Amino acid sequence: MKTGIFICHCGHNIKHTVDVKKLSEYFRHYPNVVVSEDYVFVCSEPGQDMIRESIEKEGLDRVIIASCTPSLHGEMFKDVLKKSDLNPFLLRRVSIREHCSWIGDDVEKNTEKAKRLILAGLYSAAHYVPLEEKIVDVKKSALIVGGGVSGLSAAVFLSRMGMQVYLVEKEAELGGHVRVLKNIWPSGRDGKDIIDEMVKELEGRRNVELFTSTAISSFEGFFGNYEVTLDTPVGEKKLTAGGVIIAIGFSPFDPGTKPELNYGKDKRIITTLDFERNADALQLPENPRVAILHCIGSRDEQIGKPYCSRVCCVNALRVGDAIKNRYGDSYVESFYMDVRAHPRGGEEYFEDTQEKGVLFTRANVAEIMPMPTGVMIRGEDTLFGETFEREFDLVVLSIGMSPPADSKLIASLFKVTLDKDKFFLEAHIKLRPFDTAVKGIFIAGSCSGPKDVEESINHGRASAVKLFGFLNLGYAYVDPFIAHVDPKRCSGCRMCEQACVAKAIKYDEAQRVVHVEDAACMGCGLCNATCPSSAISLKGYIDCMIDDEISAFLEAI
Amino acid sequence: MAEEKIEKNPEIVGFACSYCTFKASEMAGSLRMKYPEGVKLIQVPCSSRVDPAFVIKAIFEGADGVFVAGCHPGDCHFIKGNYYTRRKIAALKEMFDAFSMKDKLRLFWVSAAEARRFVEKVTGMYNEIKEKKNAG
Amino acid sequence: MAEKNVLVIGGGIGGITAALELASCGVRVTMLEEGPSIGGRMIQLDKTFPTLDCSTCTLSPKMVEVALNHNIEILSWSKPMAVRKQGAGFQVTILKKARYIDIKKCTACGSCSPGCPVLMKSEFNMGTGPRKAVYIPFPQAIPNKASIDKREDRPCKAACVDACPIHTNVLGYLKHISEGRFKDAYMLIRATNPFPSVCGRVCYAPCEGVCNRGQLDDPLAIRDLKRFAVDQFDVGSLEVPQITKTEKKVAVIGAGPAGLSCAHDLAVEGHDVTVFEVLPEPGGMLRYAIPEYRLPKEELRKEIGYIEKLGVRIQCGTEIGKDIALDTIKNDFDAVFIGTGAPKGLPLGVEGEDLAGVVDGIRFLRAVNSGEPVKTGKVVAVIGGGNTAVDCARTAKRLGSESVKLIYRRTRDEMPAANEEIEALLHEGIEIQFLTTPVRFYGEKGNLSQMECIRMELGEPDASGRRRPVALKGSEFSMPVDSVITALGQATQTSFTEVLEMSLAKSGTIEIDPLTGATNIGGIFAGGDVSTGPAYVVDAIAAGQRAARSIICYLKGEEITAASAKEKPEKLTETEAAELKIKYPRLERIPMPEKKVEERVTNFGEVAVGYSPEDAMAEASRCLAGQIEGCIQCGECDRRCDVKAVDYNMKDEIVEMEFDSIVLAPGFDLYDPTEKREFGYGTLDGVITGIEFERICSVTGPTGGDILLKGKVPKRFYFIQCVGSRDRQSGARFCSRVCCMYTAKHASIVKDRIKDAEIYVSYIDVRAYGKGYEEFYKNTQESGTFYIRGIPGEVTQGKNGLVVRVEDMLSGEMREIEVDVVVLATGVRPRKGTEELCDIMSLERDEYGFIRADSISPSRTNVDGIFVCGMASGPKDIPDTVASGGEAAARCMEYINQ
Amino acid sequence: MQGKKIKNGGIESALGHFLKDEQHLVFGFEKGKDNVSHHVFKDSLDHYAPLNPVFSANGALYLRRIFAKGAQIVLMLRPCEIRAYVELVKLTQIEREDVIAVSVDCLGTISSKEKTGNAPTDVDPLREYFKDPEKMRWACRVCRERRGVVGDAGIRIDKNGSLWAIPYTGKGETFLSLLEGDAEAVPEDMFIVSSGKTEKFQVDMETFSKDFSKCIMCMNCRDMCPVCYCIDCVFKGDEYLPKGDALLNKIFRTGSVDIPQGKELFHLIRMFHVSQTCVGCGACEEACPQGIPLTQYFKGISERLQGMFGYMSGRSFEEPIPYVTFLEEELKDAED
Repeated sequence: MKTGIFICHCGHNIKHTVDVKKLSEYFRHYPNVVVSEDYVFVCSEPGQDMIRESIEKEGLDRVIIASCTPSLHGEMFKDVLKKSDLNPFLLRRVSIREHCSWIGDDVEKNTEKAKRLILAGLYSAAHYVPLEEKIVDVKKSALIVGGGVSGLSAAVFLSRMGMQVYLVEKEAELGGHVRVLKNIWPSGRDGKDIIDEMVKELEGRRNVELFTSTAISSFEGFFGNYEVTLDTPVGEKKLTAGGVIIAIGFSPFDPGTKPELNYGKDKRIITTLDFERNADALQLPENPRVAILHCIGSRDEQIGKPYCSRVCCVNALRVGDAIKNRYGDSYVESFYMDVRAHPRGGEEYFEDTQEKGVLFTRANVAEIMPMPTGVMIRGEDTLFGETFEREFDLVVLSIGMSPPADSKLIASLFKVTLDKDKFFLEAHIKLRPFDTAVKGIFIAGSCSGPKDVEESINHGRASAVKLFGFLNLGYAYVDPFIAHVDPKRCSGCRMCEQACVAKAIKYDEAQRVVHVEDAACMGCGLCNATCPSSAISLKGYIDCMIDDEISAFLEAI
Repeated sequence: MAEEKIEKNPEIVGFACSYCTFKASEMAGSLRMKYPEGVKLIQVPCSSRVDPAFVIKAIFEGADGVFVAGCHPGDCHFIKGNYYTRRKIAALKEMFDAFSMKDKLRLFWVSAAEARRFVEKVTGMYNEIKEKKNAG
Repeated sequence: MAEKNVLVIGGGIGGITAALELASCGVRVTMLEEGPSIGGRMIQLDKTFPTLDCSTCTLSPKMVEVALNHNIEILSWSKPMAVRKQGAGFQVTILKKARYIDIKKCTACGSCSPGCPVLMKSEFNMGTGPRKAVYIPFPQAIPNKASIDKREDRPCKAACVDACPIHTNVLGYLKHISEGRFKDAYMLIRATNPFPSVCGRVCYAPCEGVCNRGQLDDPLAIRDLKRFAVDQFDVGSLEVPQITKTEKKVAVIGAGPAGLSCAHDLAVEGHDVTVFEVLPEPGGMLRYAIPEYRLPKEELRKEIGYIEKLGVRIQCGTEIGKDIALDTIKNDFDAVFIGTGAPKGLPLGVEGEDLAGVVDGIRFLRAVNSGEPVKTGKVVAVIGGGNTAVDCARTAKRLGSESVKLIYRRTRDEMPAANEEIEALLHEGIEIQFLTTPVRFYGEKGNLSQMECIRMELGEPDASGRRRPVALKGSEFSMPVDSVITALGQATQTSFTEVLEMSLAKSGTIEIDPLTGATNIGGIFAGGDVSTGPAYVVDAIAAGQRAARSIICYLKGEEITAASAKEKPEKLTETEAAELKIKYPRLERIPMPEKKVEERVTNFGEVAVGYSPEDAMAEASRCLAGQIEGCIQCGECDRRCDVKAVDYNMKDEIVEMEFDSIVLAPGFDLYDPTEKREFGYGTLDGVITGIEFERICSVTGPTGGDILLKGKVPKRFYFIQCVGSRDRQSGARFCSRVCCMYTAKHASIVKDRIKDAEIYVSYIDVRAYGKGYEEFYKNTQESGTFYIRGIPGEVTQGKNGLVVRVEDMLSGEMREIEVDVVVLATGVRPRKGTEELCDIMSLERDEYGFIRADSISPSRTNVDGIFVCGMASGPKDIPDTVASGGEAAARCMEYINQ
Repeated sequence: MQGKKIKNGGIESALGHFLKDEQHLVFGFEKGKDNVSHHVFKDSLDHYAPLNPVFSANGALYLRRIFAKGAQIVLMLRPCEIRAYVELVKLTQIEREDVIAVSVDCLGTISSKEKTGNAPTDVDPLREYFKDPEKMRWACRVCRERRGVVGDAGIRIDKNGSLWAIPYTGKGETFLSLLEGDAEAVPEDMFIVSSGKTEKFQVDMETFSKDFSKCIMCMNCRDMCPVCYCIDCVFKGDEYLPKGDALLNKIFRTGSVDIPQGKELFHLIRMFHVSQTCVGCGACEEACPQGIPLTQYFKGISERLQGMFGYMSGRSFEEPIPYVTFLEEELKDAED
């Protein structure tokens, strides 16, 4: 083994508190070290040249750079190795700046620590092997689960980009909840038009297959090559998809589960969804009295729905606005906790609705009682602290969104996780809202939490572009730092398989050992730490590397 | 002449996950925060990579203390890794407790921004162990 | 698919998302960022709601991803100037503002910033803390390179720096003093000068002579300000830097300013230095020639003490050539520096010079400065017109002589002594007899009694350019004197060099390469008076430093190179001066106070008293360089940069690029609540905005993550929501969508860090609409934050804090709550420059100035091919911004693949 | 609870009948001339003994990697053996399809290292014999589960000394169907009502080092441990116990290395590896030629570590091994 050690002064940053000369001198005589130099800026052009020359002249097969923290200049130094035809993964960076020269002032102690840190790099690098960024073939096709507005927008985008699209909808008709919305706020468009436009485009494309009344009966395989079996009305259909978008939407909250609302027992008590569907058919007196109740099935811990459904305040405003537009002299009162008119234009809409005469009462409604003359609402006004009873001709319940009825089923089929409310869980709630823990499986729309139409379209397209980015080349790079199984050592206990978050480990029934699907592995190393015989190991962080680093820190020298 | 007491400095080995704690340690360095040089870090992609065997090995190689540090629960870059870490390291701590050496092993959650917290945690650990070591 | 190019404007999370998505789809992305680093607003956040995970943790990997992505090119400090549609694509004119740092060379080592004397408000910290003019905005910056915030050209030519033999950073230390950072000023002076307290007193200040302000009114009192900075700091408390020792030994001969400066620089480099001095104490002329009233010995001792602290050994009482031979030294040491000065006084060469009562000025001063009992007569004549002559005369006066006269053969105009010294002399009642020279001394019993002089007149100029004095025949006259002190100049004493056959000039000075200090003998260097003949302190220091630099190279075995040639001090042209005169009205120099004559002539106490801090700041702020905002090009960063990445002459660039589509993500600003007088922002201490509070909480912020206001931990907090949102008065009817949640986040951060904090939140509606938000809000409420429905009427200063008057709409009662901090949850506004951006792209804006976007396809603008994402089209939280970034990327992909 | 009271010779005749099938096997104990030992019965159940008073090894050890297709095996073993079997099933080391695991109440055992001839083998004399608990192995005295309540079915001994067969799973029902008679309510009170309890294990490193100083690193303890299932042990590699060149390297680097090296390391790492699966049977100690009190340590540690997660090895087929699962809200005080 021929190791080259390059110790950076970083101007004064390292040299100031670390005796770099002493270090380079020390390692110059160390076994297997053929070059040990210190230099003012190893990262500068001449510094890089020095490394390149040493590799070429001395035939180095390991390069250790002791300088700033590895996250800086990492790629640059790798390039230096590449340019000298040395595998870039034979580079070891040792941080003697952030982790040594900057954290203490004592030159002697720092130099000793730096020596140990470099030694750890040296020991560890001895176990390095050349690694390659592998390439796996991926199918340029997508399975989209759910034919609502999110799924359809994803499908439209992907089909326009030339991908093969399979869209599966369990209902007979595409379009989901949006299809019934007659007047979508704020654009005022008819939901049916939006849906029909998208469906028409999809139907006209050769690279799209739409499956309605269809269920997914099995889902196997890994990122880039998922094997899917569909249960269609015309029989079983097998297909291969490179990636998946789950866009199965939501279930409207069923107010029937709250008996005090008396929903379903009196036709004068309806939901916002009922109102959207049948507003024209409603039979109301001349100057109707209408009550609108916010937060039905939301912000309600008692029924296990502690979350805010995000869209219902605006839905409630829509109802108030519509009634006021139709019956100028109506009495419309909205009972709310907070008016969350947050979307773009929402606040203005809220103000306009108030100006049109809709009353907003901050209240807790205790009961809704159908009476012969009207529906009685009893509650407490939380601003004035008074209880009230008022009679209305119509009560509209602004219902929230519940997780899709089959979220559990779909989650277990695709081995992805649900959150505590049974919506789908994002890999990161803010920065990776479309990813799941499983590579190549994305989520979009309301299935990960309540969203309005605009947001759902947004989501559909955004998750689609993400999927497209993964698959568009027809191949994908695999990070080299992934787990690897030595089948001779594997006992097949499947502990790693159970623990693996990415679901990248697969058990081979015949051989009774596991193997790793390279493309799916995230490289966390949990499997390695779980395996008692380390038959599965994480490349770049194998046991002997870490064990030797420990030794380097501690053993007598 | 009174014998001069030689102060014994402990050796602490820390396992730090790349995404949170190691980042915090980088920031601690770049903010020129000070902590004892007896604290040395081994970078792992995720705290869940830490095999309890590493900890045991470090102790038998002569470390006075070992810590495992990762992202706060729920913030793992690998989504769930640190929940497994928590189970394993908690169990190992229980085992260390049975051997009356509980204070040698610690588990920290330090996010990438918590440079200060990182320094406080490691310095606190170092000082406590140092005190014990020098007490006899 | 042919390669497509997309321009993404804005490097915040929206732009980052769009860029990464596009890049992953194989598109070449150019990302324009107006500032020095991408990261946008999100990187400024301490934590993000509702998970309270740290913003840096989540965002910085994304930023790194952008930096590493081969399909993305980041242009920082850049913005579009013009956009023209060209077919389906766009031609864009981009302004790349000069960074003044070569990013190819910069290694982000951070050495530059600490030295920079210009403090500016940190944009990253929202002005809650300062940053330097040369800076890396935050540790995770991408690109991780320094930038210099140079906004205008310096009005003056910094002639002072060029005039100074050691290139003292005059601009820099004046800037520090003008802003009250006296210690920083001192350290900056110290960086290039091991004898600040000496130069602050006795330097001949060539800087002042060329000071460009002198062309407008008066030159700056540069030396006196140096003296002021020095007085603010005790050299004794200066910490010795960490030095890595080398194995090399260097001998320095002569402990004068040249030798000690050389020793200083060599010691810092880690060399083992021994200084040999013939006299009993180190300091050379500084110690033995300059009188106490000009340079107190104690000051000098401190400066030398520090050099000793660096590890330099000073061996006094050792004469080279007598106690040790030069060749022995050459053999025992790896290198040698000779700085023995010019210790011999020149004889007058007239009859009677050997009489008792006629003394050589140098010897006279040395005796006085050594504390030997020196007696001068009642009537004293000092011969000469230089500083030494003046020193001798003033010293004689202080020793009690009744009449002291200076005899000079030319006129006042030709006197080489410093003008203010002559002024002081006259002030102290010493007469000068010009155009006179002694020709003979008479004595009785070997003691001086009379001096015969001759009158002179000025003839043709001589080689030095001064008019040669010519004796007027027959003008001889006599005057009675008790003592005569001759101060006609000095000569070197270099006979000890003979053993090595060192080449000497006719005058006896050692011949050296003036750029490196090398003598004709390898390993031996020389400098200062010994090679130039008598000169000034600062020249000697420069010579010592120059030789040290050469010795360092020599010991490394490197080629000895000359330091870069000195620029000539430049004057303002007349037009420039005239323009500046208008711009900067006349301001007279503030004189440094001196002791009264009666007080000073009786003793050796220091004459100059020194500035008061107020006067010093006022005087320093006259400096023309200090009149501008941003970098003053003082050169300190350049001096500190080992890779020479600084380039003050870099020019802004304008480039033309073609793109297939454009994605806009310029982001947002926060509402400035100053106009909301009732909340007291900007007038009451303790009223801050949410984003300022965010910075105060952050580890990378000004307090390192401690919640501190004026150094104290506040206990009582009041958060006011909807400041500048849902508010017609401030022109914003819209809801800003993030303030409710960031307030809840702030409250929970406070609860977490200050356990006994008292927290109130005023709200209209709590809009916790996102995933996990409601639960987060509930938690905040349950962990002890008081939510009050209603927005306060006013915030006033009370006795023990700020008083918030608010009507609690739930209880109907009017409350007055006393708190330490009021945090205003300010709403969102379009980013400054959005209007201009829209204008050059013909984009429509909505009534609030946000970029108008389609309601169903929210990334579409009125121009086909230009898409918008993030807050630019209206308030969004982070998940919505990320979603919109993705959506914009999708639209953009469709557009460019049509 | 329903079960079947076993008539005299009921087991023998039922299982004897079961063995008629070529593919059927019974793994239990055989009464030999002067000893009782593990035995696999193939054609008949001659000399079958339900109880074995001597503990030499844990029978589950022999079951590892039984993936036979078509064979049907009935295990008639001690609860500690069945528990080890259950753990091995979770670890995919045994195909559960092929096995019916019946745990038989254990009245206690003596060590194989003792004179074994004088311990009785039948239920009643054995009950009498172990009235003095000092005669039992320490592992049995403090056994967490001596009742036949684990596996697919159990054989319990009631107060009168009669045997009862009780099913716990579908497979248990199959076993029960082999027995004659009808199911009836099982009496509430059995002979063994509860199990032993160890005190919370506490030791210090000094004692530990002393106890293990005799270790010769023969690794018999590992080899005889029923749940130490790895095909390839980490201690075969050089990571923890350098050998050959790796050892030489270490010696050159550090000056000297104790031989045999890494005793403590070996035992502590193994202790952690089996911490969730150890059934406390004491097979390791039986195997130790040096008489190291291994059971104390391994049982002590594993009970503490299992207790943290409310886990008990071998109690159920469904409980996942704690290290491969987690709860988001747990171990709040784990962080320092």
